[in-house]
Amino acid sequence: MLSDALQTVLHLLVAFLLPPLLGGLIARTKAFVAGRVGPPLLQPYYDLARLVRKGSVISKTTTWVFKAGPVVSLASSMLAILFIPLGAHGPLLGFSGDVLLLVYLFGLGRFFTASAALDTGSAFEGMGAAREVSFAALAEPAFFFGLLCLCRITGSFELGTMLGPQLGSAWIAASAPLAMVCVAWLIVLLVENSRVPFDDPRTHLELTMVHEVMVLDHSGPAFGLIQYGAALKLQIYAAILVRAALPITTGNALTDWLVFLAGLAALAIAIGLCESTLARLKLTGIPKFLVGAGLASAFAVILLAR
Amino acid sequence: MTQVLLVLAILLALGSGVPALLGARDSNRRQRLGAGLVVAAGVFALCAVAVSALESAGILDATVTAGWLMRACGLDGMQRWFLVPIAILGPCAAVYGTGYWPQASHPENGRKVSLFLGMLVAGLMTIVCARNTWPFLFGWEAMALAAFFLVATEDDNPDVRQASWHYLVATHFTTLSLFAMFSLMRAATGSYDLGPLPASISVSLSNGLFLLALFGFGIKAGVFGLHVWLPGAHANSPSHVSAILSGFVLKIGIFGLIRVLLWLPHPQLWWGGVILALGTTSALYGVVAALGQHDLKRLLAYHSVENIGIILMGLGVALLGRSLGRTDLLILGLAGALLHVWNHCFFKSLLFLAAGSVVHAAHTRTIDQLGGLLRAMPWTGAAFLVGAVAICGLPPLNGFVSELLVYLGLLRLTTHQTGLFWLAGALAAPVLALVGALAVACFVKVFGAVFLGEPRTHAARHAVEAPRSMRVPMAVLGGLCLAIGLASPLLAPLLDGAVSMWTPHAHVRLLAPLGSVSLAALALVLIIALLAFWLAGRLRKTGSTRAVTWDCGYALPTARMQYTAASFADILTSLFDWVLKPVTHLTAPAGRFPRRATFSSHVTDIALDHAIYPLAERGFELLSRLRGLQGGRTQAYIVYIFAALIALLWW
Amino acid sequence: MLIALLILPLLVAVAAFLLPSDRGRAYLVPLGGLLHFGILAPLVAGPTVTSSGHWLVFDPLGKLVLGAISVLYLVCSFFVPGYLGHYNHRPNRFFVMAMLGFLSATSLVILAHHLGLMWVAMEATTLITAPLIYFNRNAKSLEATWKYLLICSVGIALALLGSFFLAYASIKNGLPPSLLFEDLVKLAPQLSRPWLHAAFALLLVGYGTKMGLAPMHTWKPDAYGEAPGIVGALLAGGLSNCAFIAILRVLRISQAGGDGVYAHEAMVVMGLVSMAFAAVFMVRQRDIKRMLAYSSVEHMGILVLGVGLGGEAVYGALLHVMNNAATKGVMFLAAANMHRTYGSKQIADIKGVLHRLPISGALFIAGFFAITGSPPFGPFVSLFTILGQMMKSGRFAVAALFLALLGIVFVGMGASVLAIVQGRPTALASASPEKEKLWSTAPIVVLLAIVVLLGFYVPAPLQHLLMQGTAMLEVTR
Amino acid sequence: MVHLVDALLMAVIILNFIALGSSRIRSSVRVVGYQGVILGTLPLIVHHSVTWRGVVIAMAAVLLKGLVIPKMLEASLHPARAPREARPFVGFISSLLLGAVGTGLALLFAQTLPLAEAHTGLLLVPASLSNVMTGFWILTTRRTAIAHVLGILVLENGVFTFGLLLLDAMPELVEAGVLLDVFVGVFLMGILLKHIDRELSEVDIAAEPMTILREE
Repeated sequence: MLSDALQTVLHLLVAFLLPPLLGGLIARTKAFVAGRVGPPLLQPYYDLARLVRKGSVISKTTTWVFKAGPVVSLASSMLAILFIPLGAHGPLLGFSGDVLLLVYLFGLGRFFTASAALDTGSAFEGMGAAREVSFAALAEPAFFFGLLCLCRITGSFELGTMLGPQLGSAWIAASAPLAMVCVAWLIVLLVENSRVPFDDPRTHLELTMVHEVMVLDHSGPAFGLIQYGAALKLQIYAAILVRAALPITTGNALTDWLVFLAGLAALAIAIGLCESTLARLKLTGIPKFLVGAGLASAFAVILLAR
Repeated sequence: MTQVLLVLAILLALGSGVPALLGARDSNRRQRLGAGLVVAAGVFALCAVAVSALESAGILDATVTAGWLMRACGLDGMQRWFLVPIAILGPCAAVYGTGYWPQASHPENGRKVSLFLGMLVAGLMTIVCARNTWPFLFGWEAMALAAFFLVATEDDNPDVRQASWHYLVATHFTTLSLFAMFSLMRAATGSYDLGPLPASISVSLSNGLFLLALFGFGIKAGVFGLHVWLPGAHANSPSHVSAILSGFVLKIGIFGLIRVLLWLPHPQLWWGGVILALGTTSALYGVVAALGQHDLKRLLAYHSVENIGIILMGLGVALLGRSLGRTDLLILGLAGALLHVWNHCFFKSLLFLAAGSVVHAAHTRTIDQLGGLLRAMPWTGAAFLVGAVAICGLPPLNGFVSELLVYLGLLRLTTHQTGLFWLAGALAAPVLALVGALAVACFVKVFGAVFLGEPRTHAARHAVEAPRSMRVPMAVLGGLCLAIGLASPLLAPLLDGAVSMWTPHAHVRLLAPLGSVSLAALALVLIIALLAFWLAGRLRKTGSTRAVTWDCGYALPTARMQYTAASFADILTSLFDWVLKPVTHLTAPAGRFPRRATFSSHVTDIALDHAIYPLAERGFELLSRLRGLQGGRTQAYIVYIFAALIALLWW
Repeated sequence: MLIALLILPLLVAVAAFLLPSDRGRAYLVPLGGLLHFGILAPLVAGPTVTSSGHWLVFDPLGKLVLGAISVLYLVCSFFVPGYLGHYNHRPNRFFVMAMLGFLSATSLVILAHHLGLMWVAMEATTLITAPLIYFNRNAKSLEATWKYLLICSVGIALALLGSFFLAYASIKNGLPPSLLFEDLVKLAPQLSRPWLHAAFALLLVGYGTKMGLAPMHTWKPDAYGEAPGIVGALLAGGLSNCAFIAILRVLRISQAGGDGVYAHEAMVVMGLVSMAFAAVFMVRQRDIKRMLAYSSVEHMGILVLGVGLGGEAVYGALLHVMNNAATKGVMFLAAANMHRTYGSKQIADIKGVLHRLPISGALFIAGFFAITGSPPFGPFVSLFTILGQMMKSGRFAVAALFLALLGIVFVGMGASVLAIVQGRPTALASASPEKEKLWSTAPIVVLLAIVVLLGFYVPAPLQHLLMQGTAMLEVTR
Repeated sequence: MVHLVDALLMAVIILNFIALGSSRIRSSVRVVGYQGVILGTLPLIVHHSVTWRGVVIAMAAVLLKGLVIPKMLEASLHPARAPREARPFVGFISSLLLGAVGTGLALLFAQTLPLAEAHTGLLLVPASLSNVMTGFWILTTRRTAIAHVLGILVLENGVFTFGLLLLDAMPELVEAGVLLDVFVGVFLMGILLKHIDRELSEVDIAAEPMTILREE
């Protein structure tokens, strides 16, 4: 059996060290589908280490806001992940209403990332920033209606409880709404983390990018912070989605952890498969898709009213 | 004692413009003296708050006041809560004014601004501490008229004239509905003293009073549909005036609503529903309309509509809680609304002051003519950034704390088990989240377009930082935003005092995680500091070079290539064009050698341009048709006389 | 003493006739005003004075109204020498005599406690103000004077018929023939009801014509529009109130005769109709003085409305007599200053008064806020009191209409007032040599000070008089 | 006595119809003058006790209403320019019909008012109201200013007729005052008529006179 202290250490390790691995797994999956060998699983770690050691090129136009972008967005993600339960293990921090802190921390990160992009004065980065904040705004209701479903089902506003053991039994009573929430959240995850079909991190045309174009001018350690922050963010969304979809609490800590990690891996592979098989949506089609996702999760809430 | 201090504060504020009025048109010294008087008034008001708090806690007994004065004014928990922000904001605006609108450079209207600014502050203070209909209405009109003259400061500009006219009509309709409301209340209680109405009054009277209060105070607060005066007035007045308008004049509408709602017996469930719905609509409309604006101050003004919406959402939850008998909803909703009153007061006035510095430096309010000001104006830029982060409700600043309380109220409403009222919460909360995200989009747009990147015009390129008299008030307000974000539990006693007016012995901290929020905010600040420290260290170690912005290989980027604010918001505004109803003016390029081609677009106000104007036009048309009655013919006039006579005899 | 109030101004008028110098004659108006006020002040402070034979009685109602008129006249009279000096090419003999005669005639209307005598005095005021309205001696002022005389003559003839009806109401039932008010009030319960009823209708229409209640107000915009500003002030603040007090006196008889419900309701309806008419014509009004005239119609409506409502609204209405008189004085005198400077009274021609004539402009806009019932000015107190009575007696429809009409009037008047005071002055006005002088501003400042004072505080003696006056009009059934 | 009074009152009513039906202003002026004479003498017939003050006032009334005022009005008619015709809005036949209707209505209204025993059967009230109505018709259907003055005079004659019922109640002083006021009023109007005559050109008279001051 794992002791509490050990679990906490494990929790911290999973929270802060695991995230880049998800990216590696996705890349690996895509390579596999494409019939390539692909980069090693740990490539994201190597990239980070390289970036931290590299020198930087900074635009003459920029001010301190440019550097604050990566710092604040990473800091908000780092604080946010402390409130997320990883599998059956409760979060490290929590209070009633921390779910809102989570939403607004992402908002803070977004604010500074987009501002940093605008600080360069580049038309492309401005375009990216505009897309980022617009799509995120439209994704917000979808995410939030889902949270509300969980609040109503569990009667709590604390992420640890909302995604806690009660959720398992709730699936039996309210499977349809919860399923809809999971679908909506998958879409939110893909949007917020700039995945296909909403964005394509591997594209080479700045005009069509969303997230990547915002960070075009960042380099060196600052870019490292951005990459790590993006990985953290993916991990947070993934952890929430996995827990909502697989609310299994066996009571055995080791099993619970394994279930969670397996869920994460499955999600990463699923994202990889998505990216390999789907084409990118037309840019103007994205808002419609997001509004649709929002309506779906609103419908989930209304289903609860029966 | 409290009363004496209050009267002193009000008189000091009221008279603060007199030295300037009696002096030369261009005397900066007199103006500074006036600002000093307003500061003194603020200090006295804060002292009054402290004394009354001590008195009500039983620590101090300093009742030395005559009876009539005790009946005329005083401070209970709610009044204390509302007096503090104006006691801070008034002096800040007055001091700012000495740098922003010095009489020496505005001899034609500088004295007017000084005089009415003091009157405005005095009026606001009077309203807050009034306990009787007469001082309330006197203060109300002093506030309303002073604000009118301030809005009309530059009355040789037609835009200003129009804005001041809209404001004046709106505020007079408020006054008239207050007349009706107060005289009805007097009829019910038999006294002009303000206080709870007897439970013996009928439900329909109570409903009528609710509607009157909602209409009257709603106009003042700028609730959606009644907000028509708000954007123009805020945009066209001097910025320190806009700061008070947005920071506190709107809140006085909320103040009135909160007080009257408390006094009304038979609270109906639909009251809360209506207010919640209005709040949600206002919040959403405010932010959407703000996204479409090209004028910096107009944009901020629409955000006031948004924030008033958030406050009303809290108030709606509180009312629903009151009707449902759920004290927790009441406390959270009301505390959220009240705290947001403070917060909005501080960050919005901070934003207006910062916007004022921008206007002062660059002489334009058009967002797309600014840019890159952060380098020339680091303090102003930082102040604006603080305000922007706060208004978006982002941690670690104050906006988050109050929005959290409102959210908690909504979420608790969502978990209410009986009936279908919980759906109201379930529908409102995600809208609030959407509003928050849209606000982020909007303020990224503004901050980016105004302060970041390259200057777009000559004026923006040659901007200079504001003088110290303007920076200090901004620093005070910004500091307050940060302080409330980091140490909200310190406010709990004062907030409890206010909330206890609605439900006795309220303890906000039992329901709201103020401590945890503060800790989280502190942790966030700490993490940011550590990361910043690390990044600075790394950058120093690995070295960095300066280059032009990477523009996909284009080597000579110019400021005109930057993404404009209008383009930035286009995705969202085009999504909402059914409510913004933009008007476009296009001169298309034509011919082989096209000359000048232009394109411009501006969004209209759905209530003003698509409801009020057409309606008023119709009404005036109808009245004009009756003008023939006075057609100049004596014969007709004599027919009128006999017609009246026959009607009276026939009766 | 009462006779002195009537005779002294006439004596001064005779002096004006004899005095050869136009400049010197102008100063007789303030002299007359001072004399009148000097005699009046102790009388107002003292108890009710009755002349032998009870034909002249100086009762609380009379004290209120004549006091207001005397103060207004005194203040306005200091405006006269400067004003006439400006138009020094015009002979002013008849103007000055009429001004002084006006004082005498109005005093007689208010003092008279005999139905017939009051009528005679009222007709005298009409005749004596006609030359004042015709002061400008052009086609427009001629037309205005003509319409004024004609319409008021019709009205006053009907009032005479009403007075006869009232007298006949007592003869019909074999009562001792007396037209003294006190006797009529005393005998009222025995009066013939049909005659009393018809008499009230005739008198309300007749004196209502003089007062300027709609729809009999039609002469008002023309007369006020073409008369000099100071005459406008005196007509709006003085003469209208004389007619008002005449209606009050008749109302007392009607009340005592048991026909009070009809009388009150008729006044409520008439008041609302007047406000409505005024509202219609104040929206998009093009002429500043006509606008003030319609405002006068509106406020006369408010006066009868208040009295019609009864209760504390009567107090409000009586207080409103003072407030309206002083505020109208402010607005008319300020408008006169603008008219002189801009050479026009068309709203389209007057711009930027706050820049060109800062004091007059500020006073005008303050007067506008006062007259539309904004706190902290006097009219607010009276309007709010009247509104309070509506709510107290549960007449919500009347209250709603009242407030809505006040709103429309505010919008209509405000648009014009702001168009005048805001903006940049026209080139023509900037070129005009006119300057703000002590005589052209100080009287207005004094009047505004009164308006503001009445907003904050009703002095004890005035309060006492108001209570007495209200008690006189209390319904006794 | 009563028959004499009633006969004179009938004459007054008939004069009303003549005034309504006549097209020439000069003859209308004279008609109103005759009315004045009759009404001026009536008090002496109606009054039970003749006092010397009553006689003086009656004489004055006859003089003013029957002689001075008509002469003054005729004098104000500019011989060359003044309109000879009353130029009504409504034709003379219609005017007469209207007058008849008005007189009928006046009679009906008079029926609703109870009279003292001494006065029942007298035509005073109907005649008075008929005059008021006639005055009203003249005022509202005629275009020229002088016709309006006549209308007022007829109206006032009606009021004066009613005053005959009150001879005991009305002090002579007041009666004199009323008379004086009426006279001064008409006198002023006469002066204004002269001014109007001077101000208005032929063209103006042909159009609608005195309607510059109005709301558009």
